[in-house]
Amino acid sequence: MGGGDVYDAVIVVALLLVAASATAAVVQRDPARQALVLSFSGVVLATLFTVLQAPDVGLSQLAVGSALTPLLIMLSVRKIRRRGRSKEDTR
Amino acid sequence: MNRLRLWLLALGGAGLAALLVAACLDLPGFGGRRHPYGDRAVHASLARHTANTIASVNFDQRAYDTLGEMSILFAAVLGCAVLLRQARDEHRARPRPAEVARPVRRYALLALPVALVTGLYVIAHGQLSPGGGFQGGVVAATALHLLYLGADYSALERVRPLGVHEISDAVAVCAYVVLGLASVLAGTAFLANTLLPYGTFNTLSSGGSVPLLNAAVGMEVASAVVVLLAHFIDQAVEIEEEHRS
Amino acid sequence: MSTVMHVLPYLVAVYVFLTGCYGLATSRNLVHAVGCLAVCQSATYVLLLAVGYRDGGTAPVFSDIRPGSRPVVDPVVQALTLTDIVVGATVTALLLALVLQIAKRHGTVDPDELRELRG
Amino acid sequence: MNGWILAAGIVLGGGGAAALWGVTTGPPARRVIAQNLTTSAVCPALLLFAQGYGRPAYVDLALLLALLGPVGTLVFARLLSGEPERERTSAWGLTWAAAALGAAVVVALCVAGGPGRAMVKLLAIGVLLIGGNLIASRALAGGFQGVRGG
Repeated sequence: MGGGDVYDAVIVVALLLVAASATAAVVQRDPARQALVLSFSGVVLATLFTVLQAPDVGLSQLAVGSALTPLLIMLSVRKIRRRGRSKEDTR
Repeated sequence: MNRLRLWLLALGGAGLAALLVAACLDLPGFGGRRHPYGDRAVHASLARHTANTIASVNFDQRAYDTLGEMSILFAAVLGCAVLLRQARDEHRARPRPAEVARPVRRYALLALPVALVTGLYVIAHGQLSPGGGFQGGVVAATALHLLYLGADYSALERVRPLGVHEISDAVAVCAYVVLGLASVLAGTAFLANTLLPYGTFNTLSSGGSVPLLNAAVGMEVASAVVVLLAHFIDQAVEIEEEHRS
Repeated sequence: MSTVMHVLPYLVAVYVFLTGCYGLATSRNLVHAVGCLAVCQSATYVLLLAVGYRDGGTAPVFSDIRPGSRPVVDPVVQALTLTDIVVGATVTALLLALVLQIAKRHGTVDPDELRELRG
Repeated sequence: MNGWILAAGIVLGGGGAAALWGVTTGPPARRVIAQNLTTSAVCPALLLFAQGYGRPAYVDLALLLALLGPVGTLVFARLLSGEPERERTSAWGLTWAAAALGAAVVVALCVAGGPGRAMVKLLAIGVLLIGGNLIASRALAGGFQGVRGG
């Protein structure tokens, strides 16, 4: 089990990062900042998938979770914020 | 959040947590040796000369499920297009062109072709190395939006005609179904991978119909994501409401 | 160490799922709720892949290794997770489109205020 | 004891924890910088994993992250540029440290890997990573001054 415990140790590190980023994403109430944390969570999830020997899933999580989903959330936040502010100054 | 709802949430959560933890303790240990389905899937994939077993599972052994997933993607993009269309009481305001720093503009315009080629590479090598239609499609679509970052939205709209992407989205879904029907016409089952020769292992043309289905899914995901982002960016940047007096 | 390791990934998946549900239930902003739903979904990815892992196994992709030379992890689970991620992204997009519609029609994205509007 | 995976674990743990702390606390401008540093911390870790597991195919993950990381940061810089407060905290020291880390890892892997197609791919990833990291930091330090509509 010499080389084995390094594999497990790295899995534990990735799992703890995923749990911490998930907690941070939920605790963060502001959607714009939550999108940032979700982007970080996507990258850490992709690393966990690599450590669990699933590169295809890691690629998909990288492309979808860290680029597409935060972009959609940011665009929605911008639309809702712009709609709220559009009464005073037209942008 | 009144007290009652908080208490209900706490109670329900604790019960669910207890049940889930009890279930986890009964699961077979993490990293166990027994993976009956996995071994059979790898065996079937190697029999069909497909190097990437996940692509073989996705496009050969479970091709019918991938058809279902593609229709979910198509229906969701259709739903977004309907929901985010420009309503009667809205008008399109041309956004002021953005001033972007020179190095950022150069990086975006330089990284655009590289990301596009990477996306196509990930799609093309779907049945060999890690990657596939889904991942490559999303990367190619995201790459196209680098132009929005480098220049501004009007530049992106000129380069990316929305009609073409909607049509290519529909064509790709039909291509997938037609490929399935082709094997029915040839006398075997729908979406069965028995029509084309399997080619030599670990080459671009190996795996029978897997690369074709992979390319169809790649094209569909790329155009679906472009249409999706187009409607979201339109809402966020261009469409504004009339100011009700 | 190894006895904890047997169950840790499943417990992390349960923890992430419960955290996501908590965020979903107590959210005061629908866009934030959609983010919490994405967190819930990522818990299912972790659980699915943890079930398919094999100690010392490698990815069942034979573009750079000879088939059968090394033990491999379960590919079926990875295909399920792949489908899960793509469908999760489209569901998130559709929910965000619905949230934009709610913001346009009701002027608010706070679920509590929405409940009063119905009265 | 596989040294490469140990190094990857340390880079992932250290860089990830620092980036998580940076993303969750502080003013928005600094959070986007932390998100930018996530890319330049995790990409070398992925490269080390590819070497440690003996799977050159895993390098595609690092390639994709080196490409999409800066794009994500530019998107955040662009859409968050409407924030009211204007002070720009540009952490150039941190950016150069991350770029140095990336360069060190790529050089070490090139030496270990030896010449050939794999080394060309590694160098391409290194260029993309460091270039993207610097450009994103440049954008955060004031690349999108007057972005109102766009």
